[in-house]
Order: sequence, then structure tokens, then C-alpha cells
Amino acid sequence: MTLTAERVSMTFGGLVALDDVTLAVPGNRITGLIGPNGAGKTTLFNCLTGLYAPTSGRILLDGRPLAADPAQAMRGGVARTFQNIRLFPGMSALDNVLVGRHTRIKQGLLAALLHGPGFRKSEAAATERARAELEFVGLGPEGHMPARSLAYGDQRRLEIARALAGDPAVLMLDEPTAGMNGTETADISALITAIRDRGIAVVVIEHDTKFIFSLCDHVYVLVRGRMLVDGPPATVRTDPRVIEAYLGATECSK
Amino acid sequence: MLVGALLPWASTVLPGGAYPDRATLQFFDAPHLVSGFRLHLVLLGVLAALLSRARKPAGIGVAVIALVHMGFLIGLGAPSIGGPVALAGGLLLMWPGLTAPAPELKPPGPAVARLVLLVAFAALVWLVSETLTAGGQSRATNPYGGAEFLAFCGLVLALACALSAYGVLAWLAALTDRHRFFAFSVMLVCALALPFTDAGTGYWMTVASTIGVYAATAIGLNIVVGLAGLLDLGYVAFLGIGAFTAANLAHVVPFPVAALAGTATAGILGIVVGAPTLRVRGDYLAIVTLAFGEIFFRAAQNNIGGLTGGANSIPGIPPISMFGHAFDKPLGVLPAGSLYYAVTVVMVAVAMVMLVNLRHSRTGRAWAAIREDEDVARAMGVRTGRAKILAFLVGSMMAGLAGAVFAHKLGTVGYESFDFSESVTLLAAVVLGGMGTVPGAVVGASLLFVLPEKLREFSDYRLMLFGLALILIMRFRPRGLVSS
Amino acid sequence: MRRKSTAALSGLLAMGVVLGASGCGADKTEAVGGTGGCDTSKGTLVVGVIAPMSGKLSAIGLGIRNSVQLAVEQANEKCAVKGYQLKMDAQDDEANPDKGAAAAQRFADDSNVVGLVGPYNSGVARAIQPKIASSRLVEISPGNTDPVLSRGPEFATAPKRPYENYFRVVGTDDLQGPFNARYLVEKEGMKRIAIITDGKAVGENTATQFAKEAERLGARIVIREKINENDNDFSSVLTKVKATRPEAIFVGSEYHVAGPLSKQAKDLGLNVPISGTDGLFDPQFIALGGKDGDVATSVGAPIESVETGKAFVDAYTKKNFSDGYGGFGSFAYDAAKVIISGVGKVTVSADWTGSPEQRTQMIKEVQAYRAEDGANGLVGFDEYGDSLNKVFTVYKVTSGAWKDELSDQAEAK
Amino acid sequence: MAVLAQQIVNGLVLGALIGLIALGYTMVYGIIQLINFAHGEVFMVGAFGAHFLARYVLPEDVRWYVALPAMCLAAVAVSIGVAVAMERLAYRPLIGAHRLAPLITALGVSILLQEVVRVFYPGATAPLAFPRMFVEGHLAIGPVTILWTGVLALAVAPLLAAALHIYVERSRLGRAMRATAQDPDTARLMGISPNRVTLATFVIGAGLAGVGAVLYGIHYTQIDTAIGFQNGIFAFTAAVLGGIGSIRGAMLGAFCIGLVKSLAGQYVWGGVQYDYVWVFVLLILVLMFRPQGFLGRPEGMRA
Repeated sequence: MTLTAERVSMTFGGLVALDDVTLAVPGNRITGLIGPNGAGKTTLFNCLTGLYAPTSGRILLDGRPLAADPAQAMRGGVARTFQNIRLFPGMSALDNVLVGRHTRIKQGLLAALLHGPGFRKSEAAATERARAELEFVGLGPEGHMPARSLAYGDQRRLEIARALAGDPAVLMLDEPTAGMNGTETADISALITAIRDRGIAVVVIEHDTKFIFSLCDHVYVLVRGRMLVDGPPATVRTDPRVIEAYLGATECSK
Repeated sequence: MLVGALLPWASTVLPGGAYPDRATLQFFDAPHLVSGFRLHLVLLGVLAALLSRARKPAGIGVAVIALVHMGFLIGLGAPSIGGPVALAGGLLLMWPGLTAPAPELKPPGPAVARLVLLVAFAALVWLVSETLTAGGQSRATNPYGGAEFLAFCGLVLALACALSAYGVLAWLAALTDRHRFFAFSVMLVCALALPFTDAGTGYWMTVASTIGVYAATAIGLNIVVGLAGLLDLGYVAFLGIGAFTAANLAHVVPFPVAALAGTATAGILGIVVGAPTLRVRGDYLAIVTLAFGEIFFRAAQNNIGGLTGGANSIPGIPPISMFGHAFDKPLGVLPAGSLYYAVTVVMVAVAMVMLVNLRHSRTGRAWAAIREDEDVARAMGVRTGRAKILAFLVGSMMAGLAGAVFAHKLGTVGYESFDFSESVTLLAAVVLGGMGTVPGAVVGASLLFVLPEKLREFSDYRLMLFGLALILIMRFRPRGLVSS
Repeated sequence: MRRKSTAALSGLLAMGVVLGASGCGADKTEAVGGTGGCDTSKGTLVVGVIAPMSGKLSAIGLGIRNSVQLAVEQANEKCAVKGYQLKMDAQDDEANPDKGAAAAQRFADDSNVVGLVGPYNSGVARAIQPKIASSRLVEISPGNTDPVLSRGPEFATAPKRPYENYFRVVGTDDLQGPFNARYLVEKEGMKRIAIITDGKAVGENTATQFAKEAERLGARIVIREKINENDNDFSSVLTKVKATRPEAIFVGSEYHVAGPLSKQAKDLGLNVPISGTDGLFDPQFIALGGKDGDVATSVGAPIESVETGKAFVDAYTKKNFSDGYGGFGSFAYDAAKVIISGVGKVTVSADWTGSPEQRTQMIKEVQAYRAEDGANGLVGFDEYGDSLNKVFTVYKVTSGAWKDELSDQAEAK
Repeated sequence: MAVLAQQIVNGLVLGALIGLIALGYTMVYGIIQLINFAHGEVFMVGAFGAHFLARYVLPEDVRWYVALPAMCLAAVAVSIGVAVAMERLAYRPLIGAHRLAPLITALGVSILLQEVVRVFYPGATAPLAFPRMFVEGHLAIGPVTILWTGVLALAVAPLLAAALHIYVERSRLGRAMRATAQDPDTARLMGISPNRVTLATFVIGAGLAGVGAVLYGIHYTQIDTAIGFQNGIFAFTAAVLGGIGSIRGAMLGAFCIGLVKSLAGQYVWGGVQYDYVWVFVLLILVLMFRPQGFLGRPEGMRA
């Protein structure tokens, strides 16, 4: 499965947020997307997950255009997490993951009302799968806890589990290590690698370049709405344009 | 501590002994031989003395009883010695706030569990019947009915708190959850047994079936508000649509068909009202529903299409008649109205099953997700528009069915029954009982309809207390009195 | 079982309170009124009241309750029912049919209840009638004016009494509406009349009956509009009405609508008399904007013109109730007296048991009741349970006060 | 033609009165995104405050130019008192609570206030006659008549709205309000206390409602406990119609509502009995198709 953006541009009013951006996310790879503040990372992210319809250009999933509708993107196999964690705070961790599985559960309304055998089977299967995902991210025992009472790091993991429950082909992570310390970051790195090893394409947006360069198979650098460079971490890291644009910009923003 | 336990006891002896002419407590136990104030106080005193965990609950109970007692006596202009003493005792008991967490009781084997549930629900029905009849029916023959009722509530409250302090309530809840089907069946049977208790009079059957109608409606509203988080301020309109539909068809088709038609019509209009939810969110949605409610009310008042009878309402709706028996007549030893009561019990049971089943399903989780964060729900692949309309559909159909029963039960349907304050009352029932909880809507509806019946002295303050309750519950117990 | 003992012990209880109260010197009169001297050994009998005592109509409902209270207390003083003490039990229906039906069921079940005064709203009455029919509890309404309640849906052409335990002491809409129309058209010579109603049953029905009679007499109804009962701004509807150049406006509503409406009409330059039924006949009408020349018809002869009416007003005032007797207190008073008289007669031959037979006997006694000394003059019932007293009075605002213009017998066509 | 002109005048007067309430809705919503259902009741208690002063405190023969300002002060004081208590006791503790909590609380406050006044204010179980303190009679322009009280309302309401607009644009507190409305978190970082701003918003809204209450009272000459809720809904509709958060919009919306109500009763099918319905239909349509109203900016999509 490959998620691609073809010559995507996005303007808000007069403001050009993305300018002719092209990118490809192949399966079995961790793709990094970096760039200074205001480079258009989140805008691109929102286009790729169907939240925004690009002003021009196309988003393709395995060659088929992706509708500008998050629900359809999820069905198509693009799942995401959020920069500022957005769980369903009042629901249990397990229920959060089950919502992530929503698009893969088949239950009619009548079946739900009557709780017949078919319904029970589908519900049991879904629950089993959700538990497996919780286990996968290391939240096995926390299933019954309300999401809001989980620790910060665990909330991040829960978000990932929720996204994984929808059988995504592509998992989009928006700053998964924001606000985390070294150990937690390392744990998340390991988790992301494990996800890739399940055959899922992972896209990571980050500020933390060190994290990206050590983790990703391929890195895109976005600056002021344009794709500046892309390539394996080793080449991108040493590219003078990146150093100049990126460091210069970060210095300005500090 | 011991003193605290002894005080309520002492208070019952005090007035009877030294001050016979002021033995105000006496008046109250006279009409209430078995369960008078004194007995309650002694009971609570013993409870406090014997069981350390029950001390605080007992204190609460004593204080409530003492306050009620004093309040009514002051109202009558008769001071009392026993009251303040009992109050002091109650406060003393509450003082050393023992806050040890309730112990967790181990679940017993299935056979024992079933027996326990059977006993618990039977006790609950008995308690409900006692509470309903506490203080008698007629205010003319017993001016202290209100006081007796409130005092009895104090006792019930104390007992409930005591049970909770020992972890019994949580234990029962766990048992209920484990043996869901069995518990439900027992509860249904017990509820149907109410006409055989003291509360088995035509009057209480009428009140109980009214409560049933509103409880079923409140459960429907609970689906919309509690599960899906869509605040509907015009919900009573669906009750009205169901009622008017059934009323128009009453002379043409048998009840089941009329009920089905009422349900369907309400459902269709539910979709119409739900349609704006695709574009309108949160607070704005609440206003849209309020506007729909008002439009319905005006249209009904103006006899739109000749369907509502306008100001003259639709009179002469025949009672439900099945198996050759009109439902408003007594059946054997059962008083008139028992059959309607049974109908509403079954209806509420069905509604409860629906609520529970939906809550634990893909649809229910989608609703909860929408309630918690609509954008994210959408990002997780939930078709939010469809889910929201579905919530309106299910909720309004529930109300439509209740409306059909309402029409037949009452025999006349007029627009006045469906004004904004009824929507508020229903919402208050849901909020009071706990949004999204299963017994919540039923408990809420029962409280909101039984309390005014029992405390008619305060009828002028009824709405005021609703308003206050809404504010206080949102402030201190936003999950309602029965939290899940 | 317990309920029985409760009833039996309630007498004791009452005595206890008196003792307790006197013991500490507190003044306690409300709980027990005037048992002094009478033999009340056989217990307590209850006169039920159902009326809207909270909400918008509470002024009317409280007036009804207090007036029945007055009648009961007077009866107790006079030992009107030998061997029994009478009590009133007033239940609030909140003008809600469902609440009213539940309260009526409560009375029907209670064998101590000898009769029911109420309700005020015709809509509530419709819900109550079938509920209490089988219990044979006699019901006398002080305020229902919907003709259907006593003469069935075909009341004008084929009257048929639906419930023989239902009576009322007020005239019906089909009498008062036409009476008002005859005055406006024949006496005042109005030829173009506008109608404004508030959408409530009484207003709508009287307006319909008014219109029929007015048109029969040759006047034209130039426009009929319905306003919203909570509205205070009538400028829009009055502008619309003004364009039809009416000579008078019939308002099918109550004083809180008609008063401001009268003023706003004048302010718009539509200075024509407002006319309406008993809902307008209240001093507040003038305070709220009613002007000289405005007309209201009301049931019965002017209360001050009837000796017994004046006595009622005096007795009521002496009791210092917190609310006035309102538009229907005097009727409630008359209704209560009918019930008390009935139970007095029934209990002469046998003790009250509340059996269906005794309640049927009550119905017969009420049907046979006839007295000239009601607070509104004649009290009695025809074969449908409707009041025999078909006197209506026209009142007119003259120099800022209501003044009675003429009283007459209204005939149903 | 005369009828049309008269109906337009009727609508404008009603609009002016509703507008003063709508300003309160629009400001509170602008700052804390709360539909303060109880704002209509703030208006209602203001009317009763003025009634109390005129009926029980002022001497009978007081001149209108003394009575009117005094009544306005009383109404404003009562309204502000109630609004501040409401904000402090009911709304502020709910910050960060469940999403529906503030709205349900607002509903509770609304009912509570209505009932407290109905039960405890002498005679409030029925409509009360409002003292007629202003010049009686009307202004006639050709066939069209306007009461002098209506003229007063038409003059005062836009004037107050304009003053408020200038205040919010120019003053320090006004700037703080706009900043809080834009982004409460950033405003907090800039040293603006959101609590103070919220309170100030409630106070200003209540003050305008108080003035509106007196104008309403002298114009319609009767008040009751239901005037708050009824007019509150209209005012809210007006605020939404004009674009919630916009002061000019609220006034514009209010005039629209007034016109729709009076013209629909005259010209649209169903007559006066359906005039409310058209207002509500308008409300629904606006919320569905242009929730930002006439003058509001569209809400950005939150991701």
C-alpha cells in the first residue's frame, strides 16, 4: 500500500500553506516529515488524512484518489493520532480502542437491539482484537480505566492503539513524542518500529530531528509550504540546505 | 461516640417521660404504628451502636428525621424538645467522619447470587410500596402525611448509605451486572408484583403508570442526551406526536396498530428534527430542537390539519382493549389501572433493554465517541451524521410509543400536555438520574413524579426546586444521583 | 389494613395536636377548624377539590380552594352533617389533565370522599370524567364551560348526557357567547365586529358561539385572529384588525390579554370597545389598560346585588385568606354547599360507608338540589347536570370601574 | 400602504426592545461560548426591580424625569446583582466541566429565577400592571402612530448599542474582552484575567437588560414572570441572526426579528397565530445555513 500526495497545493484565503507538494509513503517504511514551525506540516497531514480537501492536486491511496472525508480515509486505511492528545476522555481505554475499530465491525441496528448470536460473535471478536492492540502498546491491564485517568505517556499509547484497531495500511503520527522524556521517547521509538514490522506504513511528524533521523527510513523536509529535500536520513541530515533552512528558522523562532 | 449513639435513643424517651404535654414525637407514631418516628430513631440508634461503619449513615438519617420533624412542628407552632436533641445526636454521629473505603465483597456462587438478587429485588419492591404509601393518601385525614413521608425517606436514605458503607450496594450492582439476564427478569417480575402490595390501589396504579410513560420517554431522551450527547429541548414533541397519531387512529384500528403508527410517525419526524444535526452542533443544536418543540406546540394549538383538536383537544379516546378486556377496569383482585401499569412496566423494560444493548454495541460506542469529541469520532471513521440521526430516530420512536400509551391511558390528548416545561421536566429526570445510565431515567422520572404527589404542600415550589436541582446536580454530581 | 387504622386514628391525632398545642400555649387553629360543640363521633368526611393551584391560573385555583374551605368550615360550625366532621382535601392539577386524572382517581378510591368540587379547566374535566365514572363519585365543576361535558359532542342538535355524576354550577359557552353577542349587536348596535382569541379552549369556544349569534343577528365578523397567550405585544395583530375597520373587538381570552390589548388598540388609534366574557371581569383588567366603554359578560347576577353573595364576600374577607376569591370562588362555594347538603341528607338514614350505592344516592341528592340562596342566586341542575341559573350580567367599564349594565336570562337556541 | 408602514414601525419598536437583551447574549456567548439561557430572566428581574421601586418606594406624584432614571437605576442594579450572583455561583464553578453542564445549569437558573419571582414577589402569580411613568400618548405621522414610549425605545436602544460598540473597541477592558473572545489562553498569558473579563461581560449585559426592562415595562404597561423567557428566546435568535459576538449584528438581528414577527402576522399564510412559528423557522434556517449570521465570521474548522 502506498499513500501519495501529487502536486498538492493548499491556500487559506490569500495565504499559501502548501505549494506543489509531492510525497510518497510506501508500506513497510517509517517516513518522517520535518520542518520548522509554520512550514505546513500539519496542513499536509490534514490533507493526507482527508480532513482538508487540497486546493489543487490529489491524494492517492494505492493509486485510487482518497476522498476528503476523514471517515472515508479511515475506511480506506489511513489512521491517525493527534498532536495534542484527543482521546474520548470519559470512555474506558478499551472502548476508545473499540471506537477505533468502528469501521471494521459489522453490526446492524436490529442485531444491536436484540444482541443475537451473530452480534455476540462480532462483539467478542472486536473486543478480543481491541485487547490485543492494548497489549501491543503495553496497556494490557489498563483496559477498564477511563482514558482521562491514564498517565500522559499511556494516553499517547492509547491513541496509537486506537488508530491501529482500524486495520490501517498507513498510520499517521502527529508529534508522538511531544512532551516526553528520553526513556519514554525510546519506548515510543521501539513501538513505532514494531508497528512498521507489522507491515504498516508509518508517517511521523516531529520537531525533534534527532528522533526522526534515528528512527525513519525516509525523511521529507518541508519549508514554507514547499518540499525542500527528501531522502534517507543520512543524506538529508547532511544536506546544507536543510541545515541552513532548518537551523536558521528554528533559531528565528526561538 | 457512644453518647452520640445513645442520644437519638434518649430523645425518644425524653419527650415521652418528663414533658408529656410537649411529647410532640408521640403524634407522629400514633398513625404510624409500625414505622413511626420513634421506631426509626431507635432503629438508627441501635444501628449506630452496633455497627461502626453505619454510624455516619445513621447520623444522616437521624438528622434528616429530626429536621423534618422540627420543620413541621415549627410550621404548626409547637416547639419540641425531642427534635433538637435528636438533631444533636444525629450531628454528633456524623461528626467523626469515618472515611474508610467500603470493603470489597467477594462474589458468591451463581446459586447464592441468584437467591440474593431475588431477595434484594423483593425487598426493593416492598420498600417502594412502603415509600409510596408512607403518610397515607389523603391529606385531609392525615395532615402529617408529608412529614411522615419525608421522615421515611430519611430512614431509607440512612439504610442505603449504611449498605453502601459496607459495600453491599456495590456488591449487588456487581451481581446484577454478572447475572444481567436473571437480574432483569427478577426485576421485571418484582415490578409487576407491585399491584399486589399496599400500593395496589387505583390511585397509585394511575400514578405509577403515568410515571411509566414518562420514564419510557425519559429513557428515549437519555439515548439522545445521555448517550449521544445531543441536548434536545423539544423532546416532548415526540411524545405529543405519538399521542396525537394514536388518538386519531384510536377509533379506526386496534391499539397495537395505533401504537406502531405513533411510533413510526414520531420516528419520521425524529429524522426531520435530527437532520439539522448534520450541520449544527452543540449549543446551537439545543436551540434548534427548542425551536422545533415550539413549532410543534403552536401547530398543535392551532389544530394544524385538523389533527390535534386545537384548543378543544381530542376527547373520547377509548381505553386499550385486548382479549376482550378494557384496560381501565379492575381485573379480579387487582385495582383499576393495574393493566396500564403492567403495559408501562413492560414498555419501560423494553426501553431499558434497548438502552443497555445499544450502549454496548458499535452504535452505542459511536454515540459515546460523538458525545466526547465529534471531530475525532469522525476521524476514527464514524459516520457522525448518520449516527446522530439514528440517535434521534431511536429516541423519538421510544417517545412516540410512550405517547400512544399516554393517549389511551388518559382518554384525551390536548396540546397543553406538551409544552416546554414538560421537556424541561423530562430533561431534569434524565439529569437527576444520571445521563447515560440505565436506571437513571427511571429513578429520575419516579422522583420527579412521586415527590410532587407526596409533597403537595410544596406544589408551589415544585418548579423552583427543579431549577435548583438542575443547578446543584450539575455543580456537585454531574453524573447524576445514580452514577454508573 | 393499615389504611383503615390510619383513618380511624386520625381523629385521635387531631385531638392530640390541639392538646399539644394548647399545652405550650401556641396558637393553632388551622389544622382543625371549629369542631366545638358538634358531635363528630362518626369520623371525618372529605370534600375533594381539584383546581389549578400553581401556575398561571393559580389565582383562580386558590380562590376555588379557599371558598370550599370556607363552605366546609361554615358547615362544621353549623354541624351540617350530623356525627361527622368535614374536611377539605384540595389537589393541585396544574391545569394538566394527567395530574387532574391522578388526583381524581385518588378521591374515587378513597371511601371518605363524599364529593368533588372541580376542576376548573374543561380539558382536565375530560380526563377526570371517565376516571371516576365507575366509582360514582359526584363531581360539581365551578368553572367548566365546555358544553360537551354535559351534553355530549352533539350538544346543539342532539344533546345526550355522557356522565350522570357530572354537574356544574356555571353557564356554558354556548350561552354566554351568544348573550354577549346579543348585547353588542342589539343593544349597542355594533355591525362590524373583530374577534381575537388566545388559542385556549374557553376563549375559542365562546368566540365561535359569539360569532354564530352575532352573524345571525346581522352583524359581520370582519376578522378573526388568534394571538399567543404569552404575548404582550399586540401591535401587529391590532394593526391587521384596524385595517378591517371594526366597531368593536370581541376578545376570547382573559384580562391579562384583554387589558393591554384594549390600551394598545387605543394607542394605535383604534378606539373601539373591547368585549369579552368572565375572564375579563376583574379589576386587574382596568389596571392593565382596560378603558371606559369596554364590556364584559359574567355568569350570574352581580354578586353585590344578591344578598347571599354579599354574605359570601363578607365571610370570605373575614377569613383573611392570602388570595382573593377570584372569578370562580363564589361558584366553588355554591358547589361545596350542594355536596355538603347532599351528604347531610344521605347520612341521616345510614352511616357513611362510601359504597357505590351511597354515592349513587349522593348523585340523586345533588340532582334534586334546588336553592335560591346561592352566592350567585339560584343553584340547581337540569337533566344534563347543567346549571339552572342561566342569568348573565353585562358589565361595562365606566369612569375607571366595572359597573353592571343589565342582567338577563340567557336562552340556548 | 398605511398598514405596511404601521407594521414596519411595530416591528422596529419590538426589535429595539429585544435588541437590548440580544446584546447581553451576544457578548456572553462571544466571551465564554455559553448560551446564557437565564439572560432573559435577568431582564425579567430587572423589570420587577423597577416595578418594586415605583410601586413601593417612589411617591405617587413623582415626575417622570425623576422616576424614569430612578427606575432604570433600580432595574440595572437588580439585574446586575442577579447576573453577578449567577455567574459566581452557577457558572464559574463549572469551568472545565461536562459540555452540557453549563447549558443545563443555565436552564436551571432560568427556571429558578422565574419561580422565585412568581412565588415571592407580591402579586406576581398574575401579570402586574407596570407603572405608567412616561409621557402618555403617541406620535402620529400620517396614518402611522408610534407611542412616545416606542419613540424612546427606538432612540435609546441603538444609542446604547453604539456606545457599547465604541466602548468595546476603544477601552482597555473592551480590548481585554476582544482578546479573550479570540483566544482565552493567549489572553491569560498576556495578563488578562478571564474571570474578570467574564464578570464584566455579565455586568454590562445585565445593565443593558435592566434598561431594556424598564423600556419594555413602560411600553407594554404590564410585566409577568414569563417575559424573560419569551423575549430571551427572541433575543437569542436575534443575536444568532446578526452573528453572535457582533454588537452591530445583535441590533440588526433584533430589528429583523421584530419585522418578521409583525409582517408575517399580517401577510403570511396562517396569520398572527403562526407569527412565532416563522421566527423559529427563521432561527432554524439561519443556524443551519448561515450559523455565523449576517455579520459574524465563519468558524474555522478545528482539527
